[in-house]
Order: sequence, then structure tokens, then C-alpha cells
Amino acid sequence: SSGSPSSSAAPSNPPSSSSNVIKIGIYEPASGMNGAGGKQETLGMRYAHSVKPTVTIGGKEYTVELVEVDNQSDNSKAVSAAQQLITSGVSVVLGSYGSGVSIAAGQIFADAKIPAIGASCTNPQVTEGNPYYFRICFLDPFQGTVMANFAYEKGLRKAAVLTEAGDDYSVGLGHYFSEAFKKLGGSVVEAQFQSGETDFSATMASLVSAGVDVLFAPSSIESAPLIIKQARNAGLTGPIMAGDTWENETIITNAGDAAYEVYLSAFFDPNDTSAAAKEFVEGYTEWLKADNTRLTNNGGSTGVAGVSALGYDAYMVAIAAIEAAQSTDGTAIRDALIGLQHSGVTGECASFDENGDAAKDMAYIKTIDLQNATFKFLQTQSIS
Amino acid sequence: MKQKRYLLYSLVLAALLLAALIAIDNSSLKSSMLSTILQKGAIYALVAVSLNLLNGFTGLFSLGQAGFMLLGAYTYAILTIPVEARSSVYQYFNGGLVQFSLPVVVGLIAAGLVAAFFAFLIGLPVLRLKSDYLAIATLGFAEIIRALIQWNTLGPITNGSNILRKFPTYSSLLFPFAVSAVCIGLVVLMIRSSYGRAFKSIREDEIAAEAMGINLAKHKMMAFCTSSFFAGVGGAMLAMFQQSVQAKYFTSAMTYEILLIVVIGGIGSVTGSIISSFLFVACSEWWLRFLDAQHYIGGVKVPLLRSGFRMVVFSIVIMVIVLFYRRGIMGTNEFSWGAIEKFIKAPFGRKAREEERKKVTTPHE
Amino acid sequence: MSNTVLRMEDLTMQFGGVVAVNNLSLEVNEGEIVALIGPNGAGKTTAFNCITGVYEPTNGQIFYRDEILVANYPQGKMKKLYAGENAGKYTKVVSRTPDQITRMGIARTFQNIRLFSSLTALENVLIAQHLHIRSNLFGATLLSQLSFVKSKARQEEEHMYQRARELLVEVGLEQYENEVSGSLPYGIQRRLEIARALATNPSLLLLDEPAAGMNPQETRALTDFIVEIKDRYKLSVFMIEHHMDLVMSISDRIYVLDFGKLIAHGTREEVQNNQRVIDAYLGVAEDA
Amino acid sequence: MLKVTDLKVNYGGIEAVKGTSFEVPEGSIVTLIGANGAGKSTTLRTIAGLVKPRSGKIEFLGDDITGKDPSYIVSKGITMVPEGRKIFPDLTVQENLRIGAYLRKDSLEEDLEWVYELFPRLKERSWQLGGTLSGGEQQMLAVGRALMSRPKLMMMDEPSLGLAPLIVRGIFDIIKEINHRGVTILLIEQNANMALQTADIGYVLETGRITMTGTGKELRSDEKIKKAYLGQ
Amino acid sequence: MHDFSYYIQLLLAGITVGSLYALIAIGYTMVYGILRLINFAHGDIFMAAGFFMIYISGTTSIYVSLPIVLILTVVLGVAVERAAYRPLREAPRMSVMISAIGVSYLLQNFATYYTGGLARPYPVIPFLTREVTIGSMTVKALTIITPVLTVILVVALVLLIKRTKVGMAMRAVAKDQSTAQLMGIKINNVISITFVIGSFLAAVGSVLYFSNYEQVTPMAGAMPGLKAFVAAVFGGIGSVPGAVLGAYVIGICETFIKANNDYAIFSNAFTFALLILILVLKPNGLFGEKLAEKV
Ligand SMILES: Nc1ncnc2c1ncn2[C@@H]1O[C@H](COP(=O)(O)OP(=O)(O)OP(=O)(O)O)[C@@H](O)[C@H]1O
Ligand SMILES: Nc1ncnc2c1ncn2[C@@H]1O[C@H](COP(=O)(O)OP(=O)(O)OP(=O)(O)O)[C@@H](O)[C@H]1O
Ligand SMILES: [Mg+2]
Ligand SMILES: [Mg+2]
Repeated sequence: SSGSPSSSAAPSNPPSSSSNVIKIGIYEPASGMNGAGGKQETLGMRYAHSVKPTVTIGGKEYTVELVEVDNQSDNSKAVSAAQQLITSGVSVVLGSYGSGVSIAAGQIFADAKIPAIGASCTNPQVTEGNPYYFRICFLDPFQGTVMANFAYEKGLRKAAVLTEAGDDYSVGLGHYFSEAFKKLGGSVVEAQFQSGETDFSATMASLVSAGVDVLFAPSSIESAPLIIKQARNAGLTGPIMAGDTWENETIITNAGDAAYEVYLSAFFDPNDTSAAAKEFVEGYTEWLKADNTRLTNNGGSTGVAGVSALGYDAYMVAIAAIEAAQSTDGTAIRDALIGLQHSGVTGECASFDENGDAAKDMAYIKTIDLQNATFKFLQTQSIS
Repeated sequence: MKQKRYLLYSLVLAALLLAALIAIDNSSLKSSMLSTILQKGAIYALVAVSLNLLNGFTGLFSLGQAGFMLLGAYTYAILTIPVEARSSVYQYFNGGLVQFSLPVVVGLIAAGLVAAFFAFLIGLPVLRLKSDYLAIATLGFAEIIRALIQWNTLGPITNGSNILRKFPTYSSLLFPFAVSAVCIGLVVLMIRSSYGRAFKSIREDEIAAEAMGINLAKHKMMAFCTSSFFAGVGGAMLAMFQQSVQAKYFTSAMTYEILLIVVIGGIGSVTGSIISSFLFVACSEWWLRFLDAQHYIGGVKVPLLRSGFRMVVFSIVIMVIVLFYRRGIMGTNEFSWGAIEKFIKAPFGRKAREEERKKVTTPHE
Repeated sequence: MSNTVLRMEDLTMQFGGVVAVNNLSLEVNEGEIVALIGPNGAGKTTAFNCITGVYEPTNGQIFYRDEILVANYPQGKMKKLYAGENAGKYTKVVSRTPDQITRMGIARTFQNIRLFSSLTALENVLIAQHLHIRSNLFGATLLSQLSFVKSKARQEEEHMYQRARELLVEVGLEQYENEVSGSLPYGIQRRLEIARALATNPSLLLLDEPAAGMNPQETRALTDFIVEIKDRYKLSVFMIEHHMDLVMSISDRIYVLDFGKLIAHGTREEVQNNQRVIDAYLGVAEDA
Repeated sequence: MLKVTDLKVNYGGIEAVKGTSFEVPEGSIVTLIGANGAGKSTTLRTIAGLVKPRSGKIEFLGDDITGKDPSYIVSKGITMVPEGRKIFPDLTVQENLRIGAYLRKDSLEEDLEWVYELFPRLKERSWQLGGTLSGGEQQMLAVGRALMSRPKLMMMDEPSLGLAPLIVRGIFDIIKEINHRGVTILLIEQNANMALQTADIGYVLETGRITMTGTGKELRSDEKIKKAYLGQ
Repeated sequence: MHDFSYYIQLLLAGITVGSLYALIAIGYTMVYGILRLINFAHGDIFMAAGFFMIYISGTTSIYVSLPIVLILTVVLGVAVERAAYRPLREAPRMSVMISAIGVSYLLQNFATYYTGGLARPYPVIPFLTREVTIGSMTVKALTIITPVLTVILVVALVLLIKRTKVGMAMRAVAKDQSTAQLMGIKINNVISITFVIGSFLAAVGSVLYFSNYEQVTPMAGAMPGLKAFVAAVFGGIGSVPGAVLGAYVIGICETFIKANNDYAIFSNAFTFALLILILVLKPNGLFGEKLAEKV
């Protein structure tokens, strides 16, 4: 049942009795710093919902209803957003883009005994010590190490690590990269910038004059093009690397010609030849095109963002868990998640370890293909 | 005679409120939107009142409130995280430097004291400044504090850019209400005391106040430190409410939000600040949420509704309130039983309303 | 000398090129009403501002009883600018803030009324008593309003209210007690400003044009009022005024300023008949 | 020239003017006298358009100007010397004078000379900032500024306030002189004696109502007025 | 450790940033000086101008879009004044400021809602982004155009404010609106003119700013707006040359601090610390008006 073009079927055909509806909460930012990324992740979830709008429990078909809340990428708004989901009676929660808000809401979901499945939040603290939080993507220590290995293998020895002060994702990933890179024998120059910064020229000038041969700059989608362009302006010709957030087509559009030799670790490869991935990419692209609002929320392009794929997988994991649990009860679903195995479009999405992290042992390294203005799959990398 | 009657009314009202809170606390409503909003409203009310003490009563235009909340929140979190949890919280800093943990109440008071202490330090140079100059200096101070806390070098204490969590939080809805009520009560008593009148005289006319023998530096400092103390306590409670705290959210946007609450409630009205805190939080985080989701009426998609629309509508609501209630919901008035009695006694409250209308159309100079 | 309340020596106040007060020396004695008159812009208000600490004079010193209130000599930029008489005479710098000066016992009113205009008449007077408060911030906050505790702070607060109401009765403003001072009629505001100054418990009262904006009948009432409060509160009064009927009827002595300089000084008759004063200020005799 | 009919003005709940009617004939000097708070200033402010009346009618040269914009009223030829001078503190003396002629498009030099002639003090201070002038100097400036628009009707709210006796007399001479030049004057004064000496017609305003009217001379010899306003 | 050209490079970067801030700050300080209104929405009008350019240049050529963008921005600025500030003319100052915050929220939220929130590329305006070589260095043309334009605008504005009748009216309205009315000044007109100039400058600033950074986001106006506010206060409220000087000081300081990796995150903090220091020494800013208040 691929790509049914109609959007959320549930609200348009309200179920006759509420007893055969199961609600899934989407806890994502639609505004604030991470609003754009959150919307893309949500798109993946909505598409997944359109693909699989029902689930069978105890032989009875249940309609899945999505309940979306905007956590505004802000910890202080996160509490009420999470509470809103709980109040709406969701059985399981998906999200959030941005680890901070996930950490902030973790305890609330745990207290309400509702399992949450993180799609792209890579900070270790999201799941740590929280029996109700799971995650289907890899973690920052893994990702940082992967990129350090990749850089070192390319023969690069002096890295600049540029992180956004105050942003735990950026600082954390930079930290793990530095650690791994130094362990391998490389040297690191660290630099930080403040949230909302647009002018990197001075920073870049100093990094270039320090003689670095690679720049690792995990940062937000907005900062990425600025960093790439201003690094090139300052005379940095070596590779520029980053983490998963950079896999977003608007970066290519905005950075233009400067985006050569850009490498990043990604969750997903749209050109993956596996049947599941192919089907997803085709279906999702069609679905995006069918509605202007969807396109707008995807930054105006039809590219498949990694977080959308993860969003899709997260939804599918949730459905699998519900089916395995054969219950709408949060704790039952949580218990089902623990032993669950699920292979999604981004690889193994379950087989959770004791923290609740999926057994993802592989990252996709991609580079920017300037000619086609897309991300090009380069290799998979894992840490041995 | 009247006083006694009003006191009775007040006690009854307080008891009713308390009963309602206890009822919520002991029912399934405990984990509900209502309860969440009430908690946050109570905390914001304290912060708003503390800002009002400064802006509304002393006439010191400060934009540093988020900075003092940040100091309070971090002080509380740093001092109260249980020792055994520190290694996982300070994951990049080997468990951090602080290796003890204090009781909640001590943490709360320390939060206020640290905020007040920093207020004292910054107050020495900047309180001499006038209006907008003071505003920008305090705003700048808040930014400096935030940058310092995020500084990796201080990481062993502040955890740098990373989130602080696992500190003790409250379990009963009554806690934030009790703390806020006590603190706001103190502010009200202060405003009504001779010192409070001195604060108001500074707002009215600094030169005349000084000519009346009021030491400007000293009294401004008192107001500033007191306000920061309560902002610090409010920040600590916000941390408890969120169960985690991270410096990057204590930006000037947060200060503006609190300023909005103060002005919407009425500059110089404590009751106004309290009422508007609850309304503001409910409106921004609860009542309008439905606007973010797509809705279908009889199978037809309601236009415009999609994520982000709530914030657009919310901005418009703010504008409408500001434009139509120019002096805020309460103006500079306070809640008083006298006014309510008068309102009820007037036939259908018409007269009172008429008077109100007259007030609104007053030509001001 | 002990009955001299205020003594000003060689006071000079220069704003850029304008010498507003030029080498002025004068005295006010215990129990006197002394007037300072002179054409507009002669420097009268400026002299008051130097006494009350609003301006720091360029040169000269002022004593209140036997204490130095203000002292200064030309320094820095002023050294080059000011080349007047006695520029080298003083070497001491004492500068007190207006609130300290008020605490010492000098109170003033302003030429352009400066009431706390959105507060009530009563509050205006209460605020003026704040300088004498004994309780600290915590005491005042916690204890002053809780009627069920008998504390010093509570007594003090009650006393302040009682005193303020008495004062309003004494100056005849009791019916305006709870009115917002900014919307009171002009004449009443002037009177309230005097009441507020009295509430600081001064022994020297400086009045800057108290009768401005009053009609002759009101001015007459004010004249009586000044004499009355002077006696009741054992004050010395130093006032600036342009209403000659008021000045001539109650001042013990009069100083006349023109272009910052003293041009005449003496009793009413002496001043009234001084040709320089007539030329510069009074013009031909009043024909009212 | 100016006809005010049954004017009522409120400040919030307070009724400041409770139905005053009076007329100012062209070329005359008319004075309003009354105790503090009688509503004199309010009446003038309402005529100038700064306050909107609750009811009543204000006609100027046959034109209904009730509730019109101040700038319209100024353009019709009414100016006001406001109570408390209200000069612009950041503008120099000369700029203050020039701004008085804001609506005029022709050359101002002649008028400037005239004002400087009337108030030589202002000429000395023409580059000083208005805010630093002494009280009396500011009053001169306010009168000068009002003259700069070449008004047909000039309303003055207590122009003698805070002026030295010599200048007060001067001011009344100036008022007469301005009047001779064809400007109609509506004057509010606390110095009722001088005002009635100068004025052709006087109105007595008591708590928002006109209670008496007559020529300056008549009023000056009225016993009640003598007692209440002239201090005799 | 670094050679001379490194510092020149930094200085140049600092001047570019400073000039961009200056352009925004001038418009800011105009409104600020006259209405005493901290126009929190100024940065967002600037952001809106950026989006106008993106959307309009999508349908027509750059040179046609430029004037349209300028006009649209001015219309937006004046409309904001009409709708959100004018009704509050007699309300307390704080309410107007809150209204400004409200407008700022509205513009940001609407932009997020309408555009989806992701960064959009700013069209290339050839004569601004063309590279020019001076000596041994290659820079964008706008690096040179911006400071020159800033200086021209400052001179023009100072002349306007000090020498013209409208300028005099602006200063009068700034101090006392009701007395200004008595002079026959239509304060609404004067204020509208101020907003026309302010928004026009925001539009010009936005063209140069976004041509330099080449992308626009809904929050893109927040930081420049704040910097403009700081610059305006730095130089003394209402002083146009002061605001410009303030902007340059901020731009250059920031750049040099950012070049030091250990303290880069203190660039804003340092700017504020410097500001506080200056204010302590000169409480009315660098060129702040002398308080003409006489007691
Ligand atoms: N802050 C100031 N800056 C510059 N000049 C000033 C300042 N204050 C006063 N002056 C000038 O000093 C002179 C004296 O002013 P002052 O106010 O003392 O006069 P005054 O005698 O009180 O006159 P009046 O009776 O009109 O009030 C005036 O020429 C005035 O312009
Ligand atoms: N802005 C205001 N708000 C409220 N009430 C006001 C206001 N201005 C004046 N009033 C009141 O209106 C009444 C008339 O005031 P107005 O100023 O017109 O009197 P006046 O005759 O000019 O007196 P004065 O001689 O004191 O200038 C007074 O009772 C005054 O308290
Ligand atoms: Mg004077
Ligand atoms: Mg009057």
C-alpha cells in the first residue's frame, strides 16, 4: 500500500466510535531554532501515517490518529507541549528533532508511562536513565568517531572544530570528534560561535591562518551555508565536515558553488538500492509534490531529508511495537519495544540496547554533488 | 468594619483557591494541561511581579530579568543535583567540581541570593543610568551572564553548553503556588511600606525624590536587588518545572515575554501581573494549540490552519490586547473588594461599566 | 555667629560662558525671612540649586549653621574658563548630594512644581517623611503593616500616617488627602509642595517663587501661610519671589541680584528706594 | 471673531468646564479671570484643539472649529502661549521662534527682528538652548514664538507668571502693542488688576461657569471682584 | 604571530560588518530619537525586506525588483506605524514598546508560517557582489559601497534634521507633542515621514546586508536589530552620527574578538561590557544630548 496521496485520512473520516482509534503523538518543533528541521521530520511521520493509517490489535482494526504539538524548540515550552500530548491520550510519542527538548520532556513521558521514540535526537542523554525513551538513530559519540575516522583516513591531520556555544548537539558532537581525532594522532583547533551568528569571517580567518586542513562544524541548517561560504572566502580549500543536520538540500541551494568538498554523516541514502528505500523515496517524493504546503515545509524542494526518513521509520517502529504489544497501553508498548526488531529504510531501527538505543552500527558518509545539487552517497562507515 | 469584612472575603477566597488546588492535586487532573499551565502561570507570576517592582513601581527600565532567572536556575540546579547523578549530568566534565548537594529550600534561597548578589555588582555601575541606557545595560548584562555560563572553561561548574538535570523537583502543584504566594506577598508588603513609597517617588521624579531626602542610589539598589532575588527564585522554580535547565533559552526573548505579561497586566499593578501571567501562559501554550493542527469540518479542510499558525494568531492577540487595553488589563489599579462590591451593587453593574468607559475615553496629555 | 543658619561665600556658578551666579555672598539668620529678588535670569534659582546640591558650584563655599555644605574651587576645565574674583581663595572640595542636604535640615520647593504627580497628596507627604525612617527594609516590609503584631516598625508607620494627616490639616489641605496630586489646581499644588517640604522637618525652608500663578487674593493667603508656618515650625525662610506685595510685606531682609551679582541688600525700605534696584528690577512704583 | 457657546469639557469623571459661553470681538483684548482650577486653561486648550470638548460649539470667524485638529486651528489664525511656557528645550532660541512660524511659507526675518526688538534679551541668547533659559526668559520666548505665526487671535495663558515686576509691566505693554498691530487677544491672568486694566472686556469664570462679565473698568470697580480677585 | 595583512583583513571584515550595522542603526535611531520608541520591529522590517526581494526577484529582474522592494518596505513600515503605534500615541511609553514587540513577534511568526522557516537564498545583485581588487586584496564591491553610502546618508540625515523645517519639526515632536501641535505641526505627518525614512534605510540596509550573507531566515532581523539598538544607545539616543560610530565600534570589536578562538563566544558579551563601560563614563552615550533639564 504505497503512497496513497490523500493526507491524514483519520480526521477526514472521523471514526464512528472512539474505541478503535489509537493516537500517536508527534512531539516536534514547528517554530523556533529547530522549527525547519522539525517540520521535515514531521513530514516523514505524516507520510508514514498516510502509508499505514491503521493497525490491528486483537483482530480489530484501529485507526491511527496523529496528534501533533509544536514544542517551539524551547525547553520552557516543551513541558506544556509534552503535557498536551499526554492529555490527548496518546499511546506512544515520536520525536523530537533537537535533543534538548527531548531531554526536557523525557521525565514527563516517563512519569506518564508513555514510551517515546526519538527519530534524530543524537545526544546520549536523551535515553540515558530513562526507561521510556527509545531512539532509532545513531548517537553523537558514534557519529563523531565516524567522522574523525573518515577525516583521518583521508590523510587530514589538523582539524578545526567549530561548534555553537550553548547548543548541546553541536558542542557534544564536536567534543566526540575532537576526542576521537586526537586519539588517532591528529591535532585539533577548537573554536566556538554564538547562536544566531551570521558573520564567521573573522573566525575563519583565524582558523585558516592556524593552518588547519579540515573544518568540522556540526551546526544548524541556517548556519551551514554561512560557514561554508565564509570559510571558502577566507581561503579554506580543504574539506568541510559536519554531522547529520547538514543533510538538507537548502544548504546546497544557499551555499552554492562554495559547497565543494563537503562531507557529512547521514542517516539515510535516498539512492539506496534496497527495495524498501526505493519504495519509500518514490512514494514520499510523490506525496510531497501532491501538496504545496508540504513542499514549503520541506524548504521548497522535493529532496528527501535524512530526518524525514527517520521520521518515517520512527512511525513504523511505533506501529510495529503496537502490533507486537497488541495493546494501546503505554507500558505494554514499551515492553514490546524492548525486544523489537525492525529493519527500516535507514537500516536496523530497533534491537534496542539497555539504554534504549537502536543497534545502528553504520553511518552513511555523503558529499555534496554540486552538478546535480544533491547529496551523493560516498561510503558507509562504522567504527570497528 | 469594612476592613474586617474584606479580610473575611479574602480568607474565604484563599481557602477556596487552596481547596481547588488540593482537589486538582489529588485527582486525575494532576497530570493535565490545566495543572501544567497553573504551575507555569504561578512561576511566571512571581517573575512578572518582580519585574513590575522594578519597571512599574521604581521606574527603572530593566531588561535583565532573564539573566537573573538564569542565575537562579543554574544556582539551584548546580547546588542540588544529587552527588550520584553528577557523573551522568556532567558527562563531559568528569562529574564536575561541585561534589555536594543541598536541600531544596536552601537551594531556592541560594538561587535568590546569588541573583541578588550579581544584581548588586551590576547595579553599582549601571543604576545611575537613565531609562533606555539602563535597559540596554541590563540587557547586556544578561547576555554576558549567559555567555559566561556557556563558557566551556567554567564547564566543571556550569556544565557549559549542556543541559543540567536530575535535580530535585517538586511533586505537588501546591509547591510553586506556595512559594510564589509567599514571595509575591512579600513584594506587596514592601510596596506598601515606606520604602515602597520611596520607590514610587523615584519613578515619579528623581530630582524631587532626592530633594525629599531619598538616597537614590541606595533605594534603587534595594529595588534592583529585591527584584533580582525574586527573579532568581522564579528561575529556580522554572528549572524545577522544566525538570532540566539550559542557558540558551534564557535569552532576551524571555525577558520580552515577561515584559509583555507585565504591560498586559498593567504597569504598576501586582494583581494585573498575576492575572496576565496565567492568561498569557494559557493562551500561548494551551488554548491556541488547536490552531497548529489541520482540522476538517464536514470533510472540508479548514484553510490557514497548519503548524506555525498558532504563533501568528497569538501575536495578533497580543497586539489586540495592547491596542485596546492601553493601560493593561488592570491599569494601575489593584484588585479590591471595595471595587467589586460597588460593581455588584450598581444595578447590573451598569454604572460601574459606564465609569470605566469614561475613564477609557479620557483625553490624556 | 551661631544664629546664622545659612552663609554663602563668594559663590560662583558658571555654565560654559554664562556666569549665572557671580561671586555672591549672603547670610540667612535664625528665624528670619529673607528674600532673593532680581530680574529674570539673574541667577536666583541657580543659587538655590547650589545650596541644595543640584548643581556643584564653580567656586566658593556654603555653610549651613557651622558645617560646610558645599565647597569648591575651579578645577579641570573650569580652571581655564573661570577667571573671576576669589578664584584662588578656596582649596576645599565638599560636595553633598541633595538628599544629604535635605537630611541636614534644608528643604525646598521648585519653581516649576515637581510633585509626585500620580500619587495622592497624602502619599506625597508620607514620602517626604521617609528620610527619618528607622526600620530597615525587612522590618518595614514584614512588620509595618501586619496589624496583629505590635512592633516598632508598625508604630513608626502609624506615626508617619498620623503625622502626615496632621500636617495636611495644618496647611489646610485635608480635603485633598486622597486626590491625585497632579490633577489638583495649581495653587493647591504649590501649597502641597510646601507641605511636602515641611514634612522633611527642615529648619531652613527654601521657596522658589511660591506665589507664581496665584491671584492677589491667593497671594495674600500665602503670605499669611508663610508667616504662620515659620512661627509654628520655627523655621528660617529663604525665598525667591517676584510678587512685590508678598516680598515687601514679610521679608526681614532682601538681597537683589542682577546678572549673577549682588546689586543691593538691606531692609525693605532700603531696597525699595535703591535706584539700581528700581532701574534693574522694580521699575516705577507699583500702582495697584 | 471667536464665539464659544455652552462649552463643556471633562477630564475623565471630572467636569472642568461646565457650560461656558463668551465672545471675543475682533480687535479687542478679552480677559478671563478666575480662581485656581476654575477651568480657564482648559477653556483655552479646548479652543486650541488640544482637548476635545464633550459638548458645545466654538466658532472662529464664522467657521466651526469645535474639535478640529490643532494644526487646522493654527492655520486659521489662532495661536496660544501655553501655561507653563512649554518651550522646546533642545531647540535654540532662534529655532524656537522659527518653529512658531511653522505653517508660514514666506520670509521670517522681519518678524524675527520685531520679536528681538520686543525682547532684546532673546537676541543676546539667540543661540542658547531653550531649556537652559531662566523662567522669565522662557516666558518671553513663548510669547515671541506665538507671535511668529502672525496670528489673528492670540490666546495667552498667564503670560506674567514668574516674571519680574518690570517685565510684567512690559508684557502688558507688549500685549497692548500687539493688539494695536491688529491681533485680537484672549488673555488669562492671575494678575487680575493688570489684566482688567489692559482688557476691553473681562469675563469671570468660577468653577467652570461664567459668573460675571463687563468692561475692564466696570469689573475693576465691582466690589465683589475687588475683594475676590484684586486683593483689595 | 600573524602577519600584517591578517590584521588588515580583520579590520576590513570589521568595517564591513560595522557599516552594515550602521545602515540599520541609522533608521533605528531616527525613529528612536523622535518617538523615544525602542522599535523592536525595525529588525523584522529589515528581514521582511529581505523576503520581499527573494519573492519579487523570483518573478522579475533584479533591477525592477529593487525599487519595488524599497517601496514595499516603506509601505510596510508606515503601515506598522499606523496600525500599531499611532493608536497608542497617548498611551504610556511602555505600551508602545510592547506593541513593537508584538509587531516583531507577528512578523517573525508570519514569516515562519509563510516561508516554512528554512533559510532562503538571496538573489545575486551583480553590482554589489562583483569582486573588486584593491592592492593585493580582493573584496566584494559592497565592502566599499556600504561605508561610502553610510557616510553619505549620515551627512544627508544630519542636514535634514538640523537644517530643514521638517527636521526642526521632528526635534520639536520628539520633545513635546502637544506643544508641537500648537505650532501647527501635524505630528502624524512628521512621524510618518520619520517612518518612511527609517523603513527606507532598513530596506537599503537589507539589500546590502543580505547580499553579503546571501540568505534570509525569519529570525534574520533579530540580531542586527539588537545590534542597531546597542549602536544607537552607544552613540547617544537620537544622534545619527553617534549611532554610526557606535555601529563601527561594535563591528570592529566583534570581529577582532571572534578572531580569537578562545573568547569568540564573548564577542557579544564584550560588546555589551564595552557599552556598559562607556555608559558609566558617559551616561548619555558618546554623542548623547546634554540634558537640558533645568531644575
Ligand atoms: N543648566 C544650565 N545650563 C546653562 N545655563 C543655565 C543653566 N541653568 C541656568 N542657566 C542660565 O543661568 C542664568 C540664571 O538662571 P536662573 O534660573 O538662576 O535665573 P532666575 O534668577 O531664577 O530667573 P527667573 O526669575 O526667571 O526664574 C540664566 O541665564 C540661565 O539661562
Ligand atoms: N489633565 C487633567 N486631568 C484631570 N483633571 C485636570 C487636568 N487638567 C486640569 N484638571 C482639572 O480641571 C479643573 C480646571 O483646571 P484648569 O487648569 O483649567 O484651571 P485654571 O483655571 O487654568 O487654573 P489655574 O489658575 O490653576 O491655572 C481643575 O479642577 C483641575 O484639577
Ligand atoms: Mg528662577
Ligand atoms: Mg491655568
